[in-house]
Order: sequence, then structure tokens, then C-alpha cells
Amino acid sequence: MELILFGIIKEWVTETDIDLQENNIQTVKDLKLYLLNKYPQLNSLSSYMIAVNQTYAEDNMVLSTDAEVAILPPVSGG
Amino acid sequence: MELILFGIIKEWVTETDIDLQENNIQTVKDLKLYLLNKYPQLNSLSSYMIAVNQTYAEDNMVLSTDAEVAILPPVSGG
Amino acid sequence: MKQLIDIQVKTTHLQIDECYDFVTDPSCGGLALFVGTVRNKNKGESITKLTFEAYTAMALKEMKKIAETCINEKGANKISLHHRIGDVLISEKAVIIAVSSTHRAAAFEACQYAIDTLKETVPIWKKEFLVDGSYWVNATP
Amino acid sequence: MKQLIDIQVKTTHLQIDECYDFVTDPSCGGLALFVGTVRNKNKGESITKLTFEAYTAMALKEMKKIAETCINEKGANKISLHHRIGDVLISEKAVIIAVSSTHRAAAFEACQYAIDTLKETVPIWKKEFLVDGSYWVNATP
Repeated sequence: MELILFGIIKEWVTETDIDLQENNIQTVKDLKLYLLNKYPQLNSLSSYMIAVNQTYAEDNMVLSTDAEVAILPPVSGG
Repeated sequence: MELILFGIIKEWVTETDIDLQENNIQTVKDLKLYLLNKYPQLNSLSSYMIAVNQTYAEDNMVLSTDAEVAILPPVSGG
Repeated sequence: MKQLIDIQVKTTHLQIDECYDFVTDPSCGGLALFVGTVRNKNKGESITKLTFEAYTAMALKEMKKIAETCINEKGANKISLHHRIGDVLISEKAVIIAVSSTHRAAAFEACQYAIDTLKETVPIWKKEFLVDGSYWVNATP
Repeated sequence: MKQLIDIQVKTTHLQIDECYDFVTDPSCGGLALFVGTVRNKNKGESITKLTFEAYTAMALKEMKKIAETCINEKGANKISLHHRIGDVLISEKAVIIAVSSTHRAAAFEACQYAIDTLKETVPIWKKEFLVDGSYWVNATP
């Protein structure tokens, strides 16, 4: 699964391709737990969101290997 | 006393110089009664104000012969 | 002291850039602008043009009062208030209000206060020209 | 159908005229605009420049949602939302929102809703460069 990174998260997370099956990741929540475990700096963020196919995703959304998945730190546009 | 006229009032009121003493006008209220009596069309307005020296005037303000007095129909700028 | 208030009543076309350039400032993060243009219809009737008449000396004073309230009570940094008078055609700008502020909520509040109050207190009158006649707006109930 | 929505995320200077020209219309009487510029200070620290990074494809989608809500629920006639990305210097425009409406209250409400929501939902990130370092805004509590 392709992972797109932005802002401060790009400075922490280095991998942009995650094998869902190998890492036992089925849902957005599983992905978050995987990331938090591997990159504990994520705990210092105010919050972060996962977008799947350019839409904010709920924790229970099931991920597919062909999804475009992005990790979004707190937005600060405008 | 010089009288300045605007908008629809200019189409009704024709005099621009009123002798205060001759017409027994002392206050803004006296002027309004004088005008309403002479130009009953003023009754058809939503409202109208008197400005003295470019400031909205209360009914009890005393008029002097050298004051700049204006009759203001309802404003509609913007 | 730096000028914080820019008030104009004029017969020539209003320019957004002129108002923007006056109020913008390196210390301000938010600008709110209001632009009032002449609509082609009012209550279903087609309008051909408007004429604005002003008691200019008093209008400038009343607009200055509004601007001062925006700065002293509404958190505006700088404010520009321009009103057109004379004949104004459809889609042309009748009024521009620009307000800068350190934070955007104050800019919006001051800008809305300024246009709402301008329409209530500033001695300017609008005559609408329809296909079959003309009338002074708001004059009668 | 006439285009009612104009969404842009771009690396070049934002132009107020472009947004104004898109939203103005003979049937509209009121336009509200918001312009967000880069401030020279934040919390007392001097800023030298900002960099905006966007998840552009998603930002365009989220901005479109905001614009649609403004038109379908807030009474906007037309709306233009432009956001700059890349390096932006002090006083340059980072965002412009222009909204036209038949009546001004709706234009103000929609414009304020649009900038408030943009700051909450649109995936764009700002990095502030100070004299002695840089940091991503809002990232940590």
C-alpha cells in the first residue's frame, strides 16, 4: 500500500510503501497502531488523520492494497 | 437661516432660506412643525431628520440664524 | 502618526486595490472587504442605473465616526471606506469597505458593522431608474 | 450551466481582481472578500517567510465541499477560493476567498464559514521560518 506523507510527519516517517498483509493491517485503526508503535514521535502531535483516496477516513475503514493512503498532521492552511 | 435640501425633499420643499424670527421658530421641533404644516408631503416619508452644522440634531436643539441646517430624508447609501 | 483611516466620497470609479493597499500591513494577518455593486433588479423591476446624492461634508464626518468605532471598539487596525456618488451603472461598485486586523474575526466584525452602520447613518441617497420612471429608495414606507 | 465555483491551489501570486471578476454578477448586490496575508510576527517572534505544502488533490476536493456548502446552504451565488503554496513572503497573500450574494448578510456569513472551515479541514500545512529556525505551525499542542 502506498503511503503519502506531509509536513512534520515527513520528517519522522520514512517508509512510503507498507505491506498490509505482512504487518497484519486491515483497518485504518490497525495502520495507526502500526505507525504509533514504529514512530512514537507521532504521539507528540496535537492530532493526526488518515485520508484514504483523498477523503478523511474513519478508524474502522478497511484498507485495500491499491488505496491511496495519506497521513495528515494537523492542518494549518489559510 | 440657510436650509439645505436632499433627495425627495428637494422635490417638495422649495425655500432654502427661512426667517426664524418671523416664523417664530426657536428649536428643531419648531422647524419640523413649520415644514410639516407648509409641506404636508413630508408626512408620507418613512422618517426624516434635521442636521445642524453637519450633525444629527435632537428636537430640543435651539437654532441660530447662522447655523447650517439640512433636512435629511431616509438615507439609502451603500 | 501613521494614517489608520481612509475615507472617500467620489464621482469616479472605486478601486479595490486602492482600499486594499491602504489597509494592508506586515503586522496584519486578515483583511475583510465588502463591495456593494449595483444590481440589475430590485423587487423584480429592471434597473437601468442609479444616482447617488450625498451631503458630502456630513457623510465624511459620519463615515469617520464609523471608522473610529471600528478601530477603537472592534479591533480593526486600519480601515478604508469609499463611496461613489453621481450616476452608477449596473455592476459598478457603489461602496467598498476594507478592514485589516491582526486576527480575522475582528476584521469580519468591523467590516460588517461598518456597512450596516453606513446604511443607517451616512447621509447618502439613492435614486433608482427603472425602464418606466425613477424613485428615491427607502423614502416612503 | 454557468460556473459558480472557482477553486485554485497555486504557486504564483494570488490576485484579488481574478477572484472579484469571477464572483461579481449583475444580479448580486453584495460581495464579501477575505484576504489572508503573511504576518511579520507570530507570538512575538519575527517571521522571515512561510512555506505552504498541500496535499493538492485532496485540498481541491475539500475546498470544493466548502464552496458547495456556501452555495447550497449559506446563500452564496458564486464563490472563489484561491490558496497559495510554496514559499510566501511577508505581506503576500496566502489565501483569498470571494463570495457574492443577492444580499450582504449571506455573503459575509458564507465568506467567514469558508475561511473558518478551510483552516480546519483543507490539507495544507504551513512552516514558519524564524531568524533562528523553522517549525510546522499547529503540529504540536
